[in-house]
Amino acid sequence: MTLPMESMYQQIILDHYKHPQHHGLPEDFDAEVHHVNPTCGDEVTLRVRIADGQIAELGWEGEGCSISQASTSVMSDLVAGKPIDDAMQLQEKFLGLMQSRGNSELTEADEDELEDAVAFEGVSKYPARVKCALLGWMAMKSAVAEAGWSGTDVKQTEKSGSQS
Amino acid sequence: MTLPMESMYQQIILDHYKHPQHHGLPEDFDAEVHHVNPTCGDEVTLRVRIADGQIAELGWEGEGCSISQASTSVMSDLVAGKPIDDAMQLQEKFLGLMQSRGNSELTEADEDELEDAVAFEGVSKYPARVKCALLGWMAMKSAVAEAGWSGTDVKQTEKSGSQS
Amino acid sequence: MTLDVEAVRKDFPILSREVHGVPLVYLDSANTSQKPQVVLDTLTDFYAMHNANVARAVHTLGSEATNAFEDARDKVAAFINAANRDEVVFTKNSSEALNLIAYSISNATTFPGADQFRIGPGDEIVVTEMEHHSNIVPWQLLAQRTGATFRWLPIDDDGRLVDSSIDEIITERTKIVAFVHQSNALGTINPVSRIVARAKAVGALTVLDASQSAPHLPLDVQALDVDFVAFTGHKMYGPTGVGVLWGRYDLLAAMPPFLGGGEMIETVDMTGTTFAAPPHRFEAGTPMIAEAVGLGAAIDYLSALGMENVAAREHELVTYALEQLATIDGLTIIGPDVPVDRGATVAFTLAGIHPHDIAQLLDEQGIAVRAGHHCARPVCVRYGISATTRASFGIYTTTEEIDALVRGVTKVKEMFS
Amino acid sequence: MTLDVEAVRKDFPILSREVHGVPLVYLDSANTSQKPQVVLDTLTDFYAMHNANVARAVHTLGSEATNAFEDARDKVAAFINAANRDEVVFTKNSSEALNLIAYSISNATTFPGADQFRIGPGDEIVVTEMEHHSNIVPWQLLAQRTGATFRWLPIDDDGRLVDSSIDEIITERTKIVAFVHQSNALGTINPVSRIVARAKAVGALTVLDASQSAPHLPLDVQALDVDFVAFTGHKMYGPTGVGVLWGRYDLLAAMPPFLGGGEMIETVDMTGTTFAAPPHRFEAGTPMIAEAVGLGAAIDYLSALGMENVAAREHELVTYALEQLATIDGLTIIGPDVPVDRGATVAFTLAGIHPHDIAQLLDEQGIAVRAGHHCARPVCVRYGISATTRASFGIYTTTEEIDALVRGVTKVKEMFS
Ligand SMILES: Cc1ncc(COP(=O)(O)O)c(C=O)c1O
Ligand SMILES: Cc1ncc(COP(=O)(O)O)c(C=O)c1O
Repeated sequence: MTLPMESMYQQIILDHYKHPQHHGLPEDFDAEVHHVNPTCGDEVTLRVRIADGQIAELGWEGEGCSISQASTSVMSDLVAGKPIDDAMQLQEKFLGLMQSRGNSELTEADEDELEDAVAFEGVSKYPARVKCALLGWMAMKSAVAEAGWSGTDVKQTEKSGSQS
Repeated sequence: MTLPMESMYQQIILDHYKHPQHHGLPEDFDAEVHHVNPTCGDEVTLRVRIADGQIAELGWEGEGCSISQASTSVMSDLVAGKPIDDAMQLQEKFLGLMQSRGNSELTEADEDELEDAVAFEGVSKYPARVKCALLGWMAMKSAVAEAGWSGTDVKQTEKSGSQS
Repeated sequence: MTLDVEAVRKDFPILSREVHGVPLVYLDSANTSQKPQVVLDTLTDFYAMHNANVARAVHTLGSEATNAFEDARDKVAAFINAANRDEVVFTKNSSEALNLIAYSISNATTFPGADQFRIGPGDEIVVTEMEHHSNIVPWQLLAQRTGATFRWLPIDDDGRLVDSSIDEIITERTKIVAFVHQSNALGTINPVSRIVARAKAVGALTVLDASQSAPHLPLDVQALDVDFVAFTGHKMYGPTGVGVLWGRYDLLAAMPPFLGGGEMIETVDMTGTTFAAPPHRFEAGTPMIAEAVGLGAAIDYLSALGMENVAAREHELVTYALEQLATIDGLTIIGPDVPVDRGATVAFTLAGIHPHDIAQLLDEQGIAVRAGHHCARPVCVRYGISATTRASFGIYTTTEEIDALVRGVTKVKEMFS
Repeated sequence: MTLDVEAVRKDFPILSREVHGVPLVYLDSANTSQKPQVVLDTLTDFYAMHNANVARAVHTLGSEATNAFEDARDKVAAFINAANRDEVVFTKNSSEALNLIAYSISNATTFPGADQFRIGPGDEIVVTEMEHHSNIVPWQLLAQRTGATFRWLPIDDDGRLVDSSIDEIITERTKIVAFVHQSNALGTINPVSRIVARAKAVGALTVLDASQSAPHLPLDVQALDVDFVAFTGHKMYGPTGVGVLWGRYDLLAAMPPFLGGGEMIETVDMTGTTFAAPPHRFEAGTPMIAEAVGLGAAIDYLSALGMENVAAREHELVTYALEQLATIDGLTIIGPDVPVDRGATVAFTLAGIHPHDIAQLLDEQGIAVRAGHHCARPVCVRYGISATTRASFGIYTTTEEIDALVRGVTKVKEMFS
């Protein structure tokens, strides 16, 4: 099937959907969260273990559309093993991308940092799908918070995401 | 002052306003009613005396715009001394005229019957003013009913007048 | 007479649009319909030539605007065969119409002289499991406000009401039965007379949610014999921002007011207020004037087509769509899978592929369908699914568009295989 | 920068209309304003190119419609300097916005966790004697539902609030103070900071009815320091059928829902429902999509003119009008007769001639003004009159039109003499 050039379904997304990374729930964890996107029923259960200010381990299980599942997979790849501060910065950046309504202006540096997550740029044009792409990222953020991290350097911006 | 040909303010109306007929409340009466047009504050107090199925006597006092006062005056001239049934038929006819939204199709016979009341035809184009023109007529109808007349040959149509 | 679909399509400017470089195939009319040019022209003409506030003004524009607005009320009344134009209340949408009844009923608790509408603990409100959220939540909230009990008629595996439940659930305790005429999630057309007969037998008020039937079937409120009917302009080729509550005059005339404000009063005093007769009692503030006038134009448009013809045409479409979709392996219809007592709205699932992905990939082929729970989440819960994909048709839908849908779904399957 | 009125007038198609064979002089903008061409074009473009339901759709049109609708919310938020776009709730008009607050507060009585909003016997709701019915009746009905007491700040002979009453009437018992920013009946602009300071001192919520100020003054909800603000699209050069409730986010987030239905929920279950965050919690059903988008266009239009310039221009107009009307013998201004803390709305009586006759005869000369109690009947009661004639101005009003009014009134006097 040939899709428009600007298809939301980049090959990277389909690959992650078919071969999700960090899939499965680790036995050893500091926090588990279960997030649901009430408007479409997407679900993710996610566990993290924190050590030395880092996300030492992260795993998840979920159900839902390819966007939510692939995005969770991409997120896992990006933040597992990273310092929490970096993970939160990435989360911020991804949130910004999703809220851009198709008008993001990613610098080359941003693209380098976001890696595969850049593939979700097209989602930002579809307000109804933004929550799908954010599901895993929000779960990760909550899990880290629940595990005891209380960084304050990253400002609260979820509110403004409620339009979708 | 020159007014458009189709002015609502026909000379007849101004004449009745300046020289109201049957003005004043008779001492001897069977029923008195007080009607108010809540949207514009027009008021009329009206007394009737019924005898032999006729409106033997009718008088009124009021306050309000020239349309409400002149219409009450015209109505008084038309129905005083008439058989109740005729008065009710006239009331029906005038109500129909007022509800015509400027599209009345009066026959010559109608015009003969309605006499000066035909001058109010222009009012029907102004929904907000229709109630002014009807105030005295509605008061007359209530007063007659209160005085004990219970004719049933004239169908209830006030409901459909509530649009204005 | 049959519908000339090609002529109809020419009346809808948006249908000549392309999305993603391909012509638009709009199969989401149950969500909102598109608008014919005459509705747009009516709005523009109203604002450019006759705009004024209604009822309050004595000047020419005010009279023209009032006449246009009240003419729209006449058109609605004729369209649904109301006995009396004053039974037609303009609201902002169906949801407000349904909430209006629910709030008027709880207001009866403290409103002098409205005893006949009071409900409380021990009383029951009955809906169905296939309702739109707009015909669930207002009643749940009413139950919360009054202490009454909220109950519902269950649905069976085919997407129909469980017939035996009608007599079981609707009992002497039932005060209100609120149900959908045609389900937006399943396409099911409910047995109105069966339910109304039972409700009348127990003395309950009946509220019909006609949001999905008004655009598609001839609607005769007297023949339906219900007490209240709600529907919404934007689904019947009219503007957004306008809906209708129809109610029996004697009920409306006895019901406490809902929203307070300008136009719904008889006289206001700092120490107490009296209220206007229906419909104005329920129309607080400046109404959706242009929108009502635009709805009137949409109704004229539909009436010229003839609602019998519209219904016949859409029956053909759904018959064809059910046949064609049945050829797709792994596709399951959610709702009646035969074109009997059902409207032209078809929801389905596809094994292993999430509805959001289906809808999105269809969109990339120019085909607009909806995916989700369609604001009727209990239906999804009932069938143990998180969502469905829904294609819904209207007067401008062609069989070629249904073919495009079938091709599109087949392509999506290939992509995810 | 001053307003180029001639350029503005060219943007309003209706201003080239004639009535009764003479050019229209529209002096009824406080009732409803006229609409610039850009608002009409925005509506047409939306319906003809981007129409779809919002929030629910994953397809292209749905995304375009949602973005357009949410952009309108951003525009409103910026226009009133809201701290957060999610503080902007779309309603059908001001009246619904005010009722929304009143119903949310009575819903707190039975809504779990909403104790902070509960009111009952012994509590007081305070309005002013110059309120529009839409800011009186919702509170009278709330008092009826909850048993709270309804009170008001009186007005003096000049059409201003009696200053001493502010401290007397607003007391520790007061839970809500609802008042108008600019009176539609008198033109008075109220001392917001004075009232808010007192309300805050006693811990009462403040509700500002900005229906008549939003179109005419720069509005900064943070500087005004109130809790809620209501205004309406049709008076600010936007479409009918759309209004705005602005509220502080923390309050909106804690308040019980009002209308129930689609879009205002988080998740619906037959056995219980949870609600979305603001603003969606308060936007049940399909919103007035095109109308909000049209309001956005009106706001862009106003912002391009500059609200400071609009206010300055209208101040000139009212100064001129008060001067000119003062030359007519027998004419009494109802409201402040000096151009201080007042907007460009002038009500008057003429000895011996009923306002309806004045307005009607002005109409026959092409001049549209309003006559009546202007949905603020207590003002008429206060001054012992049944009605006034009211001329109200907007961005397109000229001093020549005020001259025409003065000539017109003079002619009416002659006719009745
Ligand atoms: C001061 C004031 N408040 C409230 C309203 C009500 O606005 P709406 O009729 O749009 O609800 C109006 C105008 O009608 C008004 O002038
Ligand atoms: C069956 C049904 N009822 C009620 C509604 C609510 O209509 P609205 O959103 O216009 O209030 C809808 C559509 O959204 C519907 O399909």
